[in-house]
Amino acid sequence: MAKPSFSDEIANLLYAAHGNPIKTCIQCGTCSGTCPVADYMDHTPRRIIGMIMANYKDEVLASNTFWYCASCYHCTVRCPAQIDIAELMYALKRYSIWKHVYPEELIGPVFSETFVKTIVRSGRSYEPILAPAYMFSFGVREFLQEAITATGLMLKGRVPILPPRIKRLENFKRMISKVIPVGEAS
Amino acid sequence: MSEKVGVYICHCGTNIAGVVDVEAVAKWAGKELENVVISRDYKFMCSSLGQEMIEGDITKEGLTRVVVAACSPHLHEKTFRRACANAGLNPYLCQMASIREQVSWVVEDKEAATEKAKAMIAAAVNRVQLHEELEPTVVPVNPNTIVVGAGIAGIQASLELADAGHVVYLVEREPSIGGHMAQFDKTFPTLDCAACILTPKMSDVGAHPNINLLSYSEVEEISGYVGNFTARIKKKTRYVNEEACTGCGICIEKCPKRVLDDVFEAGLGMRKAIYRPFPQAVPNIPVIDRENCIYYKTGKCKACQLFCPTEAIAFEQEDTYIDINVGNVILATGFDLFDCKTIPQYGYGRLANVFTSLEFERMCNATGPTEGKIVLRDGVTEPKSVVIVHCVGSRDQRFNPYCSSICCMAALKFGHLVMERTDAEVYSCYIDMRTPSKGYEEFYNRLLEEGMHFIRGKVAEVTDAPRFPGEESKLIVQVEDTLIGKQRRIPVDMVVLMAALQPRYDARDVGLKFGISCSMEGWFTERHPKLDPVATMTEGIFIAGVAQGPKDIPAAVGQGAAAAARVQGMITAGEVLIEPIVATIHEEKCSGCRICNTLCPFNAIEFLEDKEVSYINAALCKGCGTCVAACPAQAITGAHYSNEQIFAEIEGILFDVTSGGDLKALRAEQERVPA
Amino acid sequence: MTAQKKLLIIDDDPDFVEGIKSILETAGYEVEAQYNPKDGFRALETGKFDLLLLDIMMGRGAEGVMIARKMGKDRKLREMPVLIITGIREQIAYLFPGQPVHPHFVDVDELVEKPVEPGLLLERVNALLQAAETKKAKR
Amino acid sequence: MKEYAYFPGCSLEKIALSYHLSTIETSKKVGVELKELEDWNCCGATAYFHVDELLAYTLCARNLAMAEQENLDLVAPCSACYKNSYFTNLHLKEDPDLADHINFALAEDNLHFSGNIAVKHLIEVFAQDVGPEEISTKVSKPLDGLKVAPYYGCQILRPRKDNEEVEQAEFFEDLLSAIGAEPVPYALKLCCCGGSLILTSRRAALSMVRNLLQNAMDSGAALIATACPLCQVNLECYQSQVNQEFGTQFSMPVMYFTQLLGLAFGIPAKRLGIGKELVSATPLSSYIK
Repeated sequence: MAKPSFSDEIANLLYAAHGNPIKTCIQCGTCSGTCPVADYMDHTPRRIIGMIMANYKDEVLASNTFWYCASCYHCTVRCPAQIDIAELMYALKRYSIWKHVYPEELIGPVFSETFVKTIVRSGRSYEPILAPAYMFSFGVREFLQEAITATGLMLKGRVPILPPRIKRLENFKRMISKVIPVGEAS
Repeated sequence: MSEKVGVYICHCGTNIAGVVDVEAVAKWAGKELENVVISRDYKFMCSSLGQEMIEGDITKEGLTRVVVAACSPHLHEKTFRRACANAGLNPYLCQMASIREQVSWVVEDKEAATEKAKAMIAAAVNRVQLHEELEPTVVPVNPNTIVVGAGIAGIQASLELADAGHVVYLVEREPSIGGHMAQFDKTFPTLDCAACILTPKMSDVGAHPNINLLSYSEVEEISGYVGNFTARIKKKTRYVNEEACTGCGICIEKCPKRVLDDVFEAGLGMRKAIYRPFPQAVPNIPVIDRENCIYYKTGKCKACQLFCPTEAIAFEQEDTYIDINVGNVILATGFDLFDCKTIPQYGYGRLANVFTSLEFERMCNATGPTEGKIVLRDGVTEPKSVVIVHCVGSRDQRFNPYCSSICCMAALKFGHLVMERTDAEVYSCYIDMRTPSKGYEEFYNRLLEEGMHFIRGKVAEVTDAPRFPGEESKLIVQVEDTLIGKQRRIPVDMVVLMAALQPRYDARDVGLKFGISCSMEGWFTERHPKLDPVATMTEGIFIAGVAQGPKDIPAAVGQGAAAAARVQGMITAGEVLIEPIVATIHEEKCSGCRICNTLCPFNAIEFLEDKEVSYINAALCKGCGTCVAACPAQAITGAHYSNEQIFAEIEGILFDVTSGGDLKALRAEQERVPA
Repeated sequence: MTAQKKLLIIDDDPDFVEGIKSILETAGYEVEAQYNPKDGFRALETGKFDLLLLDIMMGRGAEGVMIARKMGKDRKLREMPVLIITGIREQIAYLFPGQPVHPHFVDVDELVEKPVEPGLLLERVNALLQAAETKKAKR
Repeated sequence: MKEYAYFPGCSLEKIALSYHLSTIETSKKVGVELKELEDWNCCGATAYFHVDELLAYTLCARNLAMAEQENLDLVAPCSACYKNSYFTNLHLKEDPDLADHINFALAEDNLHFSGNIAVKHLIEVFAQDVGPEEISTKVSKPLDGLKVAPYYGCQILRPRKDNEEVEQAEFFEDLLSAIGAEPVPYALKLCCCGGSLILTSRRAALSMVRNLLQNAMDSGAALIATACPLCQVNLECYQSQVNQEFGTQFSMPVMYFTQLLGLAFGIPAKRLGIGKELVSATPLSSYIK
């Protein structure tokens, strides 16, 4: 078997895991025309697909495109080649987290990690997107004015948060360790 | 005496040889298969050199059977049968093994493919030895032809045949002939006016002594076979006496009921309840739209009848049926337009100034609802900017995967017309600009020079929700300009959607009626995509125009003429050979139970009252085998598909090629088992 | 002389696979590689291998664990030795305050962490193959 | 009485408490009993899938398995919870290997997924299972003349679940009409609010919120109705920041559809959590007694 191209590597991370769903892209740009965040991405989603196909691995991983994806799936339902572009963005996020390659200034990856860590430990998140919880702890006004700083603080663990816990937490933790072999907390 | 079998294995370039080890297979067949006296492989067996090789072997080596392992018999069975016949061998003593479509194109593993090819060849060799010499039946060809659909393709076909002196029945569903072309304004790339080039042909059809025009009619039923079809035509009532009507049009003028015309005017214009689709209609006889006629609703009015100078209005008229006999059929039934409402994000039907391509054609047409003025839905305001959206419903796996082929050029034409008649800026949003025909790329260049704006990107949505200054009360077209990699919002006054061409909604039913097949999408399937584009797998049924697949006017005309030429060939030959692969009933075994009579899908079986047995009309029989399987007395044999032949083939294909392949031992083994 | 041993690698990282493949091939093993869990398991079912080198984080997540479990339930595959080579502690370090749990789902397995040093790799592969042989011989 | 397993999701405990309260109040009125899952856990929102999809499936499957024990369809009021639970249910049903693996983990909590219940969004329960006709019979104080922008957001409809219309849905409008309110044509009703980006890509999210507010205002709406806590928080709580960032003057109330339903049913505003808004619900004052 030939060494997989970058696009095969990404395809291997997708749910389908056989065949390569992005190969049928005709670069029509429907996804990028649809995307509500396209203006903020350094490359449009269509272009990212083109770059993956052309094996521009470093450039793709250096881009912020998939971290800006809001998972609204509008591209997915409109794609004339029926490529699940939003899932592709998830695969890219996964790839970049697993390999620790992402632009430093991005909050997204660190945020994801923090979020997952919280849930694995407590079973519930502070709030769907953490921010509201912060609002409750510290007052809405302050939070709204200092959102960025506050987030930074929280991510650095300097903000004490007491998330709600589920009841059967021990079972829950054992359950998690069956799916992902995490080690015992030191 | 045992047969002498020749086996010929085709490389098909690398098509087969790239996967199957053809040389090894050839050697194996020569060595292991019983009665194979010659086994060869060759680059292109279908080439004249390949055929000559087979012919030479038959003459020199005295081959009595031939097996060709190559492509599907669909493609070249005739070729190799002819080669056999040339060398004096009955053509039905030749058998093909499809080691391309069934092996090399579908099996990736080379070893497995080679083994499968061997099995297929073993099957063919086994079977061919049981083949019998067959002789085709000769039947005369009725020189009359029926052409279904009177768009430009059907018109062309009819005129070609009629001009050559043959009688044509031209059947058209609508009240007038002309098809979609009659709705168009200009035609690309020359910008001739469609009416100027079409209407002379339409009146030629109307006046031609050899053409029987059956407008407002449909083929209800068709039976028979090549050379001898019988069609039942339903002439829908117009409620107007065709003989009496002079086409003066007073009835239309006097009719008080105005109706939205969503057929010819694509919903942009009105017509009366008694109407003809357009002034140059052929025939020039109006038709009453019963759904909307005041008389049929209330029992009162009759304005048309009152004013008709020739008393041609016939409210009591009913549908009539006529039966015609023809030798050949040409189907030119055209297309439907994709329903743009299927893609709600383009706003058609919701946002007033989003138009379909057909609406826009009518708008551009000098005789259309706006007399050629390009205006917004309000009927007066000229747009200052227009976006033309390509690929609406085409090249989209959710709707139609194919390219509709004409939209790029039509969009360029629209761009030209807009710029010619208004001061508007015109944008084309395309995925790929497709201009592959004579003068087309030049036309694209012309539009570039004329200043049409081109954005490479499929439009994501059309909205009326402004976001930035300058977007208020505009339609905003959101699209990625893929050449710069930026999302753009283009505020415009008008949007034109280039809707996909689709098979007629009833194309599959029509196909079934005439015994031809349709592609996945519903286009009529041609006999060969490259080498036989207007014939079908059913002898005597030909196809032309968009019904076969999306195409522009020149291509449709070309196909119409080609289909006519094929029919003329049949007429000139005067008779056709009917495949001898038919079923026959052995009178002495037939008990006269008549089970087969009703089962035959082709009505080929009749019951002979005097002899009290059933009888199969060989000309009608298609050799499908239904009766063979159904006969409780096993009195029916299918020529070329006898039980012995089929079992021999199965035995061959089950034979284990990996074990070294000892057919003789296998057969000996079987002979020991009492049947 | 013993027959050449055939190894299967299931790992989604092409560069890593290239590296260990060449090490193993130089050492005289025949090596096949699959890059996603689905194709990987199919190869296990259809091919004949003496040892599996298995990654953990693949596909949608820790699908290596899923493969190991499926092997453990399969009578034929249960006895195949498995060397788990994982970078899981690196990949999702924030979930790993401690050592990764060793998922013992098959008879003979062992876990090493990426990056793997060539000497260690060959030593472990050899040891596992021998352990499997011994186990078979006892039966 | 229709009964469902109710999975409120993390947000309804606090920030979207008014959604929770109004859901409980209104559902009772229309003969729907919501039985809260006894020990539910987070669905994973969007962040899970970045890291490990199997983990995400495990968590969703735990909730599904608990609902299965009750033999009740699962209802989520949050669009993200709904989408994640829906697709976990689907993927596990389609892939027995995956289901087997996840069940191996669920066994640690004495649970088992077998895929015999359906997953619904709360608005589907009201709009489809109960239906606008039934709802209109419960209305005692119709919200006549109240112009409302129905905001669907993204994950209620996308990705496509069965074969439903994802570009031109109308059920939210029908629901609003049933309580006498007037749904305005809201062009951006299916546009994303940028919810999951508000912390990670703030500028992008704020501009998305701005577009939605602008379009609602342009279409003449007095308020926006939503069926997702994330949308609500984004559209409401970040309005002042949008105003700061873009120099706009938005003061557009954003209410849960259940709150509007509740008012029309004559339930006291306080019990529907009205009064906790950051953007005061003034347009509603004439409908509140």
